[in-house]
Amino acid sequence: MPTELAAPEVATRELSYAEAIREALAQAMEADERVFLFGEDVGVYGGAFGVSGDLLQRFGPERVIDTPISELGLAGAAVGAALTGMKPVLEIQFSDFVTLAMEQIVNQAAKIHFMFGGKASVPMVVRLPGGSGTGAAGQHSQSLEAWFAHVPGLKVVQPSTPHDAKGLLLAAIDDPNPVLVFEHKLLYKTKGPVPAEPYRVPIGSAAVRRAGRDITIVAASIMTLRALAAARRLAAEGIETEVVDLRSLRPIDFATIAKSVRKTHRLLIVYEGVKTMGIGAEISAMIAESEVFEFLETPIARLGGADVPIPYNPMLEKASVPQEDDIVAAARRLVLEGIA
Amino acid sequence: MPTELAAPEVATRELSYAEAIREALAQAMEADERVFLFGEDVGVYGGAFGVSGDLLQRFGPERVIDTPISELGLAGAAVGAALTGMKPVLEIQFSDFVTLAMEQIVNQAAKIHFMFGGKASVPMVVRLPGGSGTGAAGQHSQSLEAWFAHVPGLKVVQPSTPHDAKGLLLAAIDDPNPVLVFEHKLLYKTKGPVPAEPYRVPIGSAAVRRAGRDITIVAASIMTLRALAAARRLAAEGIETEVVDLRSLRPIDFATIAKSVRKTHRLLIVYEGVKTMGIGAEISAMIAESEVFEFLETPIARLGGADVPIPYNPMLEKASVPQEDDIVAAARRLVLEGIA
Amino acid sequence: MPQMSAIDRNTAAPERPALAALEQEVLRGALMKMHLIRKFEEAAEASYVRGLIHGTMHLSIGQEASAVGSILPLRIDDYILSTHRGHGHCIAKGADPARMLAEFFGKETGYCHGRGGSMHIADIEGGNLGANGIVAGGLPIAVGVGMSIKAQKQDRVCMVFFGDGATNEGAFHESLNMASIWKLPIVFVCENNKYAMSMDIALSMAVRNVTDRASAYAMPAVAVDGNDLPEVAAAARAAVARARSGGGPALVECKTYRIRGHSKSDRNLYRTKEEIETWREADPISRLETEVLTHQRFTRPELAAIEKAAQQRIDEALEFAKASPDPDSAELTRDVYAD
Amino acid sequence: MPQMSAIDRNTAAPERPALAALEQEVLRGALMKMHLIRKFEEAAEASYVRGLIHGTMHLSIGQEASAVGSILPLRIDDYILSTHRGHGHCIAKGADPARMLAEFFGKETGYCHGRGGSMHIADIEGGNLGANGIVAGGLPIAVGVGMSIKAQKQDRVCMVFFGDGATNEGAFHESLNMASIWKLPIVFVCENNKYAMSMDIALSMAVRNVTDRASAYAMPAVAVDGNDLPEVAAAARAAVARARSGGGPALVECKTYRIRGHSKSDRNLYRTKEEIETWREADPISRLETEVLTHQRFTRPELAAIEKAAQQRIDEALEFAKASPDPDSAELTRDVYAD
Ligand SMILES: Cc1ncc(C[n+]2csc(CCOP(=O)(O)OP(=O)(O)O)c2C)c(N)n1
Ligand SMILES: Cc1ncc(C[n+]2csc(CCOP(=O)(O)OP(=O)(O)O)c2C)c(N)n1
Ligand SMILES: [Mg+2]
Ligand SMILES: [Mg+2]
Repeated sequence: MPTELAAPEVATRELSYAEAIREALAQAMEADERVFLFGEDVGVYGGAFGVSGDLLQRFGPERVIDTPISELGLAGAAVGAALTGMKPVLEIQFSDFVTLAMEQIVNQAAKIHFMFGGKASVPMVVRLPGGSGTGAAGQHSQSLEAWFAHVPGLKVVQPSTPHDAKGLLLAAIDDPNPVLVFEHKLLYKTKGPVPAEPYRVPIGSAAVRRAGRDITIVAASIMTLRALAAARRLAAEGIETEVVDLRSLRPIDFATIAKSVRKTHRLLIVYEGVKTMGIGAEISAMIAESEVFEFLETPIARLGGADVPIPYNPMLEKASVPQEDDIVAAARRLVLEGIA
Repeated sequence: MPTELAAPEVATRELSYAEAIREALAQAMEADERVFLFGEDVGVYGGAFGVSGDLLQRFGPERVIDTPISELGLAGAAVGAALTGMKPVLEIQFSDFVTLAMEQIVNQAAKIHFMFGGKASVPMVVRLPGGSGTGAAGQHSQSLEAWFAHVPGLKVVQPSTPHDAKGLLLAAIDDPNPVLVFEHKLLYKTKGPVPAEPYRVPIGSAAVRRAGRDITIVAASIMTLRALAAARRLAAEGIETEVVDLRSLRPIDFATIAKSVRKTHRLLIVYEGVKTMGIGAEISAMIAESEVFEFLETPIARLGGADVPIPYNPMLEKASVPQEDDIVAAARRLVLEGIA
Repeated sequence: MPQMSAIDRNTAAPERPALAALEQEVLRGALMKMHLIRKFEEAAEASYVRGLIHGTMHLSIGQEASAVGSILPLRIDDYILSTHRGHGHCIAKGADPARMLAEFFGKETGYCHGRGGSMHIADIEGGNLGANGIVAGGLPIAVGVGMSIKAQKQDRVCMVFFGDGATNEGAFHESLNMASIWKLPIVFVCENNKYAMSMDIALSMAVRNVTDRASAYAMPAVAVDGNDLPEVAAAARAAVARARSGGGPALVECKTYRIRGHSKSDRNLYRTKEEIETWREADPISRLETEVLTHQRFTRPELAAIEKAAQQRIDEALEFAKASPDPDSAELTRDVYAD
Repeated sequence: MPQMSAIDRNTAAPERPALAALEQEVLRGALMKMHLIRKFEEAAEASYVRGLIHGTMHLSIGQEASAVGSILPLRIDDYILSTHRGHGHCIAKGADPARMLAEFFGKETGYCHGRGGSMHIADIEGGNLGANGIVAGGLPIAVGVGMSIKAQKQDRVCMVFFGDGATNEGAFHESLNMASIWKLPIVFVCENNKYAMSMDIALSMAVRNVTDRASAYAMPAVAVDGNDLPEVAAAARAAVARARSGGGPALVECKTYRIRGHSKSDRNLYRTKEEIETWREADPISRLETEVLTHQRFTRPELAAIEKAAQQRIDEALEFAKASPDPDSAELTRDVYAD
């Protein structure tokens, strides 16, 4: 019988996703004086999404640093600080603005360890609030994480729960490599159990959030929540869905996905980024070139963002990324009709 | 019997890939005074790879414009000029430097037509020399085209022959949308037939470069040449390879690929960009979610760049992207052993 | 010249040149536009509070003189490029508040057919090449517009707006440099409202004025009281004339203040109530009204009539926006590509 | 002080202060390093011509005084960030030319184990945080290094090199601004060699000097003859002392000239032979040698011995590079990630 898997910890204390991130930052800063947070309006404003909150008051302006609006310079500053003994955490106010910082992230941060023959490393973390659903339109709603999954030298994570938001961020701060943490704006206020002590969620491990035998849904970030809601509805129709929360986009936990698909023989991948060249393309291709291919009974289906900049109008905005109904429909189609 | 398909034109005149691009630029500038070329060292230097050559002498400094080193500003300048009646062609000296210009290309150029409700368009062209093989190491050898295939509003092409270099560039200049043309540094000196008169290669159409019944190789840019060389060797072993030259990465000509795979039942995708999240992921996923899935007899194989920044050492550099031998081996493995 | 008797004029103190330079109908138009902007934003704000508008918005209440004064010397065929705080620029350049509000409401009748929203309103026919959600995003675009004007040998001018915070972006630097070396017909208007979101300009740059940055590009620059419409207009007029006549770009810095929070999430933690109050007293609309009354350019009833007409136009705009249809969801991917 | 008799000293004209400030062993070291750089690059060039090196290279022949003079006041634990034209900085900071040449040859014994090549040589132990293939790429990194030094309360300094062309990148602007507002211990050294590839600085910026850009950041700046080692050293010394003592960043502009083409593809179409010749006469090495001879700081045989020692070291380096093993292709993806 499929069940919602129990949360991995027995914690009963609930925090919001934003609070969990803040707690991770605070614990990392308490434990290691090399850690600092910087970015636009992370200090006195408390962060555009309130994530840093009172960290300025608690850690002072030398460790919670308000900056000018200079994304490229800030990313470079993270590289330089990381290269010389610090552990910077940079907040890019909206992930869309990372377009200004690609040079430093991709040409410098990702490559320095390799290009310098392993002689230096760049333990920096970039936090990037992404995703649509806030009515902020085309330049403030993108899901660009797939780009970074294409770049050797980077790690990319995308937490879907408060628990993982804390644990992945702490793991990212520990990591000796540049790690991008794509947070989701709509998740900041979602609540969930979060252990009080510091803990790590390993980068590169997916989580089976629900067991099922008929179809595997691999989802990332907020889509995990929608997939779980869809799975509950599908269960009522007799379709037992296994939901895998991707969590890490680079590296991808192929073993967990493959294991699930071997069991269910069907795969639907759900993600918010534009479908074409989104993370689902890679997962589909990994399965299609592996020995799991033989276990597939149906085509591999992807549900991703429509081929459109995120529109302002709320109905259009919703229509541009997968919603619960879309997931239910796609899963049904795959299980009942065998088509993607 | 498989044969090398005849070149689509009966032209006997041969030009190099660089000369073909220069001819396209010259013909576009002759035909339309709105067209101009700008970028770093495109004028008196003749372009870092000699592509613009004598265009400054022929068209003068108002239409062939040497610029400061300001990639973000230049991309924005292309947007502004395109918005107000011009048809700018911007050369980014090495495609790696587009990392500095992502904001203007992705947030502005790609979205303006949509965000403004169709009221304005951005007919700009960006030429980007990409690829490895010149010993220029990690920051001058990347193949980043896949990123742009993820962005609605952009078009992306990648010519493999002098013929297509000219025809796709002229089509790009005609196009009312922003088009990125990824050229390959190692192709600039390759020669091939190029009709003298202006002509267009439609954006969004792949080309079957060789017919075969045993396996389809979809390749892009220089990999098409390597795939054709591999196909000749495979033919000697009795493996008949169909080679599809992708040419456009956004939009992808799925129909041509699907038709070929329906015939051969096997698919190998070869591209230079990093394998993970490279263009092969999307092609594989498109096939795996389509009805062509049922025609597949083997997994879908991808050969892409290794998960590494491009190394400086020439042997490592070669080992980091697919070579003819790798293609032969992968095709053999797929056809003879049925594994990717 | 204003229509008043010689006697009236004699009793009043002489007008300062910047005000005297504004003809009566120009001044009336400017007052009307400032009111329209204020009423527009108040209506938008109220609609947001009532849940009729989603998303966020960046209000320019208190900055109306900067928008209207800067744009006053522009012709209809001149271009502007605006910012996330762009309603003022848009209305000043002549856009229809009804279609703007419809855009705010996400309606098909909006300037962007509901696809863009507040941060992307563009009025191409009116020469507004668009608001921009990216800080400093319009600056490089202005360079291209300037190149385009020059290449087409037009006598147009491009005016690009940006905030104080935007001047810390690399795009600012690259754009001013290119505009200067190529002597492009661009007027750079910095609306320095003292803060970039929560970042005090005194903390974000080591110089006092944005104009202190212009010498790096050998660009003429002038800072003005941005809440003083006649001064803003005078500075803009000089810069526009210079640009139009081939003299190259110039920078105008309007020192102003945003009365509202940065956006809807702002709790004003970075500034004092007193500071806001001080600036409220420097309200650009009432300041100008007081002055024109003093100089008897307008009577109180005339001013009231202007304000009322503005309010009425916005009221109608609101009705239009509310009554307009939503976009058709079936047309989700319309206009992604031009053809 | 140099070891010469009082009589000798009396017959020579007095040394200018910048030269007098350099102790004998410092001066010897500087001369040695300038020769090492010159010989290193000549060896690299010759190896390239003979097909022993692939790729391209950016030679700094003619710019040695700028590299060596700037770095002279630095300590071993100070940091530098270098450029695509970075051999000089690397040697000046104390790197081993043998491991540098091995890197050029793509060998496992090279500084980057053959992974980086000329454009990415880094000597982390020696405080060289790396050359950079991206124009202006090192500038934002320097900001972070400065933040790091400050946060760790070290008395180190970070010196970042960049060309004239780099100052048109947005990264330049953002970096100087942040360094200035945060008073970071950074010395910005612009090696203005008049061209960015083919782009004459007179065409790429509207101001004459890069120092003219410093006022935008309220940053002290000085331009010096970059082919005059003592002057460069004096300017760098002042800037380094200021930065080290908490005085904040400064900009030093070294006016110099690259004698060779930009890279291997350069046909010198953008400049005249005469211009190159004029600058060849201002060769920083022979200029300094002439001066120290005049002042009898060194004898001709002493100078010849320095040059010979440099040549010998480079000859040995070349042998080392040639004899070194290639990387193992099986280790292609080694060091992509740290663990
Ligand atoms: C590239 C970029 N970075 C950050 C933001 C988020 N943001 C929007 S407005 C703003 C402050 C801008 O300040 P300023 O330029 O002074 O304009 P103002 O809001 O004061 O009018 C910030 C940080 C953005 N939209 N774009
Ligand atoms: C971002 C970026 N744009 C362009 C280039 C290509 N490029 C390499 S060096 C160079 C000229 C740099 O000029 P300058 O900064 O003056 O340094 P110089 O070469 O004169 O030492 C150019 C255009 C690059 N490497 N990086
Ligand atoms: Mg501001
Ligand atoms: Mg230079």
